[in-house]
Formats: sequence, C-alpha cells, structure tokens
Amino acid sequence: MGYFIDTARAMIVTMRNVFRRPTTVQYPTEDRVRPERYRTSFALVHDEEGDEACIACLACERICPSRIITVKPAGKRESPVTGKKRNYLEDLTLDMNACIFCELCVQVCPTDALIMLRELSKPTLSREGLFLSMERLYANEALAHSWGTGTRLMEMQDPKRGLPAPEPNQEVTPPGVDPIAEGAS
Amino acid sequence: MTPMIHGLVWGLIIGTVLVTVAALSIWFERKFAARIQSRYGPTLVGPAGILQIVADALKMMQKEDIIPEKADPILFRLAPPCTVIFTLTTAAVIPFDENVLAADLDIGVLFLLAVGGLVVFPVWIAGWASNNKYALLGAMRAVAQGIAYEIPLVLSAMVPVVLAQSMRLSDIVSVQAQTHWFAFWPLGPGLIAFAIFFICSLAEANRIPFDIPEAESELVAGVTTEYAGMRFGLLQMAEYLHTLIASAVAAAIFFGGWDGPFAPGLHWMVLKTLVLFFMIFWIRWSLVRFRSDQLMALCWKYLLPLSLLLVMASALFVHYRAMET
Amino acid sequence: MTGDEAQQRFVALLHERFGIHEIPADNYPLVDVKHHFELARVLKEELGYRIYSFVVASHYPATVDAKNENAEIDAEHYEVATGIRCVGAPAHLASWRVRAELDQAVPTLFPLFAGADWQEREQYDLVGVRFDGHPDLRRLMMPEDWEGHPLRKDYAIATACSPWR
Amino acid sequence: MQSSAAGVDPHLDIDTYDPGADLMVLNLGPQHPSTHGVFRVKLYLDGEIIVKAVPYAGYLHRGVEKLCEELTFVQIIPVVDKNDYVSPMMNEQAIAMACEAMLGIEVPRRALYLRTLFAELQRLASHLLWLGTFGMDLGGALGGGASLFMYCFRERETILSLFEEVTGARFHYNTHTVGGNRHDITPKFSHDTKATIRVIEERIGEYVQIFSSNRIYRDRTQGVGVLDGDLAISLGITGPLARASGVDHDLRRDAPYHIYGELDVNVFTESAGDCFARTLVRLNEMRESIRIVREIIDSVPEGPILGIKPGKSPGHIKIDASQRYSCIESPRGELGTYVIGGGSNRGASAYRLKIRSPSLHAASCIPYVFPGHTVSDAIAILGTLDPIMGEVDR
Repeated sequence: MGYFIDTARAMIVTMRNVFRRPTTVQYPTEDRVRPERYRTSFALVHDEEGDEACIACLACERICPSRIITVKPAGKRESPVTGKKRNYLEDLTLDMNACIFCELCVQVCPTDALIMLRELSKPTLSREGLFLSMERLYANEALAHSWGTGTRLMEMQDPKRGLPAPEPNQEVTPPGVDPIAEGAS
Repeated sequence: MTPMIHGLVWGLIIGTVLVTVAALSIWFERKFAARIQSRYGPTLVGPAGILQIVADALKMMQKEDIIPEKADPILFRLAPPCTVIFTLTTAAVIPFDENVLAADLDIGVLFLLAVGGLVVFPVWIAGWASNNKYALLGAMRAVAQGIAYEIPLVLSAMVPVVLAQSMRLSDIVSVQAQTHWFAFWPLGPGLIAFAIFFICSLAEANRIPFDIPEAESELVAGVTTEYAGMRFGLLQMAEYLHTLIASAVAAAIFFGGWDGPFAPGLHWMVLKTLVLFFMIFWIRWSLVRFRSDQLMALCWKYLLPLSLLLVMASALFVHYRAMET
Repeated sequence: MTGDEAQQRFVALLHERFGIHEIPADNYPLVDVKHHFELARVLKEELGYRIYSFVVASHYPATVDAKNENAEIDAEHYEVATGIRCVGAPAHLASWRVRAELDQAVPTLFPLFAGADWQEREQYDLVGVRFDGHPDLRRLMMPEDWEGHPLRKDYAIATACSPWR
Repeated sequence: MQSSAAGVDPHLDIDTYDPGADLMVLNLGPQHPSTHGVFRVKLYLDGEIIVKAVPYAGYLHRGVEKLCEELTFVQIIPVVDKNDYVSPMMNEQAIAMACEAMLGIEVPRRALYLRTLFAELQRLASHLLWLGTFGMDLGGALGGGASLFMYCFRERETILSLFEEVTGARFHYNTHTVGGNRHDITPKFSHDTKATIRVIEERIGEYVQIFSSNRIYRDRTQGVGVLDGDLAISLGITGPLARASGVDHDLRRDAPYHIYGELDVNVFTESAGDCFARTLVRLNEMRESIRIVREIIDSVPEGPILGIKPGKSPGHIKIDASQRYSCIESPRGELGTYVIGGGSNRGASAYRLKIRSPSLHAASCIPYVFPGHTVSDAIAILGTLDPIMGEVDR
C-alpha cells in the first residue's frame, strides 16, 4: 500500500512541475542574458586616442598556462595618432583550441589591450576556425566586451582596496626578480 | 458480411489506427516528459514538433543495418518483427465499440493473454541472438519477469471473466454496460484486480518502474543493446503498442469499454484507453525502477496470492448473487 | 585536545621512541626507513590515527657539485611522505618523510591501512618507488605496458608539436 | 544478498572463487552509462551476483601533477580547476591554501568569507549534481530518475549563474589565487543568492518526496553497499561517505580553515553505512550548506580581497624547498594538496605537487563493497560513492 501512496506523491510532484515554466533557453533563436563579467572569446582593442593599445610587452604570452598566445613585437615606431615613439605589435595569435578561459592574460595586460568578449563566439566547423589571428582579434573589438580589463581586475584585487588607511604589513609580498623574464627556467 | 471479411477489414483499420496512435504517443510522451522536466521537448519539426516521429522514423530507416559479426543472423533478424506481430495480434479481440472489433472470439480473454504471453519469446530470442552479455542479462531478466507477471495478470483478468461469466470480451463489456463497471462493482475486489492487472501490464510491457530488462543505467540498453536502425525502432514500437493495447484491454474489462453517457461508445472507449495510457506515461516519468529480485518478491509474495484471493472472492460474489435472485 | 597538543605529542613520540631530535620548521620530520612501519603502527594502534590520508613519493636525481662534476653531493633517491590523521577534533595530521635510495624499497603500510593499496600503487606507477610487501604492486594510472615513471625528474616529456593541433 | 564489506580480500586470485572458470566476466565500462566518466570495473558474475570486482582507473589520466611541476603557482590554479570538475573552486582553494600556508600570507577577511561562501555554494551544487545523476542511475535515463536529474540540474544552473555573475565563468572559474580571491562579489550577489537558496531549500523537499522518501527508492538503497566505518577510514575515505558509516569527522569542524572556526558547523552522521544513509547525509549537508550561506551572506566584511600585491608575471609567487600538506573538506571529503616547493623557475613552480583526491580513495572501496550484490546494486553503490573521474585519475 505504501508503494501506491509514494507513487501518488511522486506523481503529484511531477505534475506540479508540468505547470512550471520551462527553463530551457532555445539557444540559436534566443540568447541567454549574460552577466557583465561573462567571458568567452578574445579581442584586441584600440585605446581612447584610436591607436592600437597593445605594446607587445609579452606579459600575456608568458602567463598563459596553455601557452597559446604568440606575440611578435614590431619594435618601436612613431605613433600615427600621438606622434610619440612606442612599441607596436607585429602579430599576435591566439589559439582557442586549447584556451582554458582563465582570464590571466587579460589581468596582466598593462594597457588593457587584450580583453575578453561577452558575446558568444560562433561555433566553427574546423579547428582552424578557432585560431584567432590578429585581424580577427581586432575585428572582434566591435562585439560586446566583458567587464574585465587589466586595470579593472588589478584594481579589484588591490590589497589596499576598501581599507581606511594603508597598512604596512606588506612584507610578505615577494616582488623579486621575474625569473622567466630573465630567461631562466 | 462474412466474419472473415469483417475481421480483415476491421483488423486492418484497428491495426493501422493503433500503430499511428502508438507513433503519436511517442511524440506526446516526449512533450509530456519534457514539460515534467522543465523542458520544451521537440519543437522544430512541424507545429509543436508533431512531425518529430516522422523524422525519427526516417532517421531510423536511413541508419546502417548493423548485425554484429558474432550474432546469430537469422534469429537476430527474426526477433524485432515478431515482437510487433505478437503484440498487434492481441488487438484483434479488443472491442472498441459494439461492432468495431476484428474478431469477437468466444475465448477472447484467453486468446489475448496467450498471444500476449508469446512476446517473451522474441525478447529472449533478441537477447540470445545478439551475443552480447548485456543483452543476455537483459533477456534473462525479461523472461523471468515476463513469466512471473503472466500469472497474476491472468488471474486478475479472471475476475471480470468470472463476474461476467463469459470469456468473450464483448460480453464482458455489455454486462458492465447493463450493470456496473467491474472496477467499482463489487467495490473492493474489482479495483484491486484492476490495480494488479495494471501493474502486471506495466511489467509485461517493461515500463518503469519495471523496465528492468532495459535498465539503461545498468545494462546499457538491455536486449536492444546491439540493435540499430529500424530493428531497434520495431522493438520500441512493440513496447508502445504493448502499453497501448494493455490500456485498451484494461479499459474494456474493468472500465466498461464503450459504456458511457451522451457520446457514442467508440469515443468513450478511446477516452478511457488514452487516460490509462497517459497514467502509464505519468508513472514512468515519476518513479525509479525496482531491482529484479524485489520485482520477483513483489510478484510472488504479494500479487500472486492477492489475485488468487480475488478470483475466489469474485466467484463467491457471483455464487451468492445467483442464490439471491 | 587542541591541535598544538597533538603536535607536541607527536613530536614527543618521535623523540622518545624513534630518536628524532630535530624537526625542521618548514618541513615534516625525516624518519629512518626501518622505522616507517613501526611509526605508523604506533600512531594507529596507540594514538588512534586511523584515517589514512596520503602518501607522496618524490624523486630526487643525483646532485653534483657545480664546480666538479664528479663530486656527488647527494645520490639519486626517493623521498616518501606519509600522512595519517586522527578521527574527529582536532583532526591532527601526523606526517613524516622517509628517504629511500634508488634500489631500496619502502615497507608498505597496507597491513595497517587498506587505502595504502591504491595510493602506493599510484606512487609506484608515477614515481617508481617500490613498496616492500605490497600485495599487488601494479600500475594504477598508466597503461600496464607503459615504460618509465612519468613523475621522475629524468622522465623526458616529448612535446615536439603542440598536442592540441 | 547483503554482505558486509568486512572479510572480503580483494587480492585473492579469482581462481580461488572460481576454480572451474564458470563465472561470467562483465566489463562495466570504460564506457558505460553509469560510470560517471571513464572507469572500468571488471565484474565476475555468478548469475547476476557479483563474486569479485576489479576496478581499473586511469582512463582519464591527464598528468595534472606533472603539469603542475612545469607551470608556475600562478598558472596551475586554472589548470587544477579541471580535476574535480563538479566543484572546481575546491581545487583552487586547496592549492591556494597550501601556498598561502607556506608563504605565511595572511588572507583578508573578506576573501575568507567569500571563500567560505563559494565553498558552501559549490558543495550545494555538487550534491545537487550527485542527487540528479544518482537518480539517473536508479531510474534510468528514460524515467523518473531523469526527471529528478533535470530538476537538480535546473537548480544547479541557478547556482552556476550566481558564480557566473561574480567570476564571469560558469564552470572553470579561476577565481581564487594565492593570497585571496581574484573577483569581488557584485552588489546584487547577496540578494540573488538569498533568492536562489530559498528556492533550492523549497525544492529539496520535492526531491525528498519524489525520491528519497519513496518506498521504491528505499528498497533500492537500504542495506545496499554497506561500508564499514573502520574500513572506510582505513581506506582514507572521508566526507559524506565516511559520515554515512558513522565516522564523526568533518574538517570544517575539526580542523577549521577559512572562517569555519567562527561558525557552528553541524556534522551529520548516519550509522547504517548503506546507500540510503549516504543519501540522507548528503541531503542534510545540502540543508546545512544553505544554512551556512544564509548565516554569513549578510556579514561579509568590507575590505580587500587579496592579501598580497597582485603580480603581473607568472613567477611572482615563489616557494622555497619546504613541504606542506594542506587540505579542505570538499563535497567528497578531504581534498588536499601536498606541495614541495623549490622547483623549476627558481621556485616559482612546485618541485612535486600531489593532489590528494577523495574520489580516488572512494573508488578504492569498490573491491570491498561490490561482492555479494547484483549488477543493479553495483550501479547504485557506484552512484553513491560519487567518484568524479577527473579527480580519480587526475
């Protein structure tokens, strides 16, 4: 007899769920609302003056755990916008095949040049389609950007953030020499 | 019209309708299950995805016809059509209306149960011929379950037979139309007999909570593990047909068949069948399954003695009612 | 009992019964390999450290003097760290290390802790240290016909091309 | 049918059980609907009764520990996310805590609160996923179990959306780092969390109705897969599995980390040690997680979330050649990290890093628990052990 009662109870629960709104999001036709910090694909951006923001400092290439970013610096040349001499990028490629979306490259970018996108990247039919060349990265600039940029993330992680006065207990910070920058491994 | 032509014509019509309803029921079940689970179910093919079943059938027909190298080729091919044929044959004696039935056999209930019981054989054949351990385990479970539950099924079906004092299905229905539906009269035994009949039908049709022979999570897909394409489709079809016919039989022998006010008899029969059919779906998407030994315990320890008692009780009821009048 | 008291008890045990007088501040005590099993037994049976927590083997290649390549400072060896824990508060973890030379086997803890079965198999598989008396020292993670032990420092990683292409 | 786990020797040769080789050998896996990944158990069956079970791990071995020796401490945190992919933040916390302990970094209060909050939400999400998949194991992919599975995933998705709001990712967050957290919570996080846990708390009652208080469910799980408490801890099994066997042990209470020392964590134990006891323990833990989240969600202090200056280079965390084991209570038990510092890159990488995964210990009880049960029971037991294959094999 207990079986019948329990069965009836389970059936009531399932019937109650019939009248709840389905939670499915019909993906290609309707888009889920994605929060501000959502991160998917990558883009390279221009700074406020309209110049390429990337200064080819190699920070993203060094920190990438999957080692998928390749930066080729072009050396110093005069900026067409401001006229100052600065470093430029010759090529930057990003292989999304092995990206683990850790956001470390965005975090270390000193000029907020490399950012992630909020918009879903389109699926591709080939592995080459996931390979982001510099042209594609700059073309992605037009898509919706994620909240995170190097400056914002660094600001959020600032150890003095929200504290009333600076505290002098920073002796644990190992500033040290960056071994990888020196080529040691 | 000779009985033979009558049977052929109505058999063809009923068979076609049943297969169509079974096919549509797959669509309905998918939609219903989806709503239970907060999903939408098929939406793309046709309005509300109603043509999904056509798409599925086309897909299954296009699939490569795989027969495993080590399988027994003849038996492997034989099993899926056999399940559908045996299942569909039982539909011959179900009265949908006073005249809407293929063969009004005077041993209707016996025929129904005998042919329905045959379905165990193709399932065992399928499991054996696949030459796969999961299929074999599934077939072993199916046979054990099928044989065990056949007995309370037959005994609970005997209750209406005893009450109507006829094995002819149309007689059983007309007696109910004249008196009361057997599920509610005599109140106790009829309802319990219906419950037993319903449970055993679920077990015979391998529906949750008795889908132990398939048991995806344990036996991959049980007897159907090695089947692909339309052969698999036939096995699935047989399962749905079995469920549908079991609902129709239950509606006929316990719920008065075509008996009902206002509307023509056929409507009532179809309605009752579909309500029972819907109940089966509902139960399926609400419960987890038994373990095979618990299933056996349920059958031999509870259902069998209870159904024996019910047959006796209904016989006594008929006896004393006859003495009163 | 607090965690500190449990640690003091553990240190005292090492001191009195196993003759270990110095315990490095940033490291776990180094126990002689012949005391390995006995220490685990005492801890389990007398002090109630019944949860088998971990075993970590690590491989140290031979270190040589920077100036003279023939002057070997330390021979190639393994270090096996074991940790066991007591049930309930303060859940103190007793952990110690043993050093095993390259051809030396570490006694298994399987008679005391059933969990040593798989854990020691894993360490044998990945690092190559052998456990003496283990009932079933097969590979656990790598295929049975795998050659070499991947977590050894001399295990070469061949990455000629990017693996994801 | 029911056998106690004691007295089974998993190392006995199969010939002693089966001199005539009459038993059927069934390979459950590596690809099987219920192994929750790729895991293989070789079953020796007498009819449907399991006589001996031999598990084989390693099908998902990705060499994470070797990878951790190559990458720096900054870089490994997103990598270890992929170990226990059901509660990824736990992996991050375990690594970060080990490094913090070795460097003596003091993590800000706000970060500790966030870590506790995230840990409890992850525990809730992980147990929800377990409940759903266990429903699938018992009820099949086409039945009531699948309904429960969808319900649990529906609720779990709402938790993941909370994380998405904070970290920008649904699954592999990379939100903890050595010294604190990388992402601060947003202003509406607290409100959303309260709304979510209220819904989940209400829905847990539904799960109980459809599932764990159901007679069929109880028949399937009571007395099945009894794991002796002594054997469990001797195997190193901790967490809900051990607590269901009567081991009153929870690192959150017994060796507090984060801010658990200030909270009053209730630890639920059951004495039966069977699959049903494990269900009850996990359901209670879900309620307890909800309670903890509710208790601390409003008292998150203001302040920084990172205790050290965030570094721009991969090598800005350096650890000398010391060794340290540090562990947390993950949804599956004691998840620890043994770090030997002083590896390559002048100490920016680990010399050796071992991840002590509770799932591997849980899986190692299979040879003791399976014998004497049917194949159906084996699936139920495997389901309640809740091994995450990414963590078993690493």
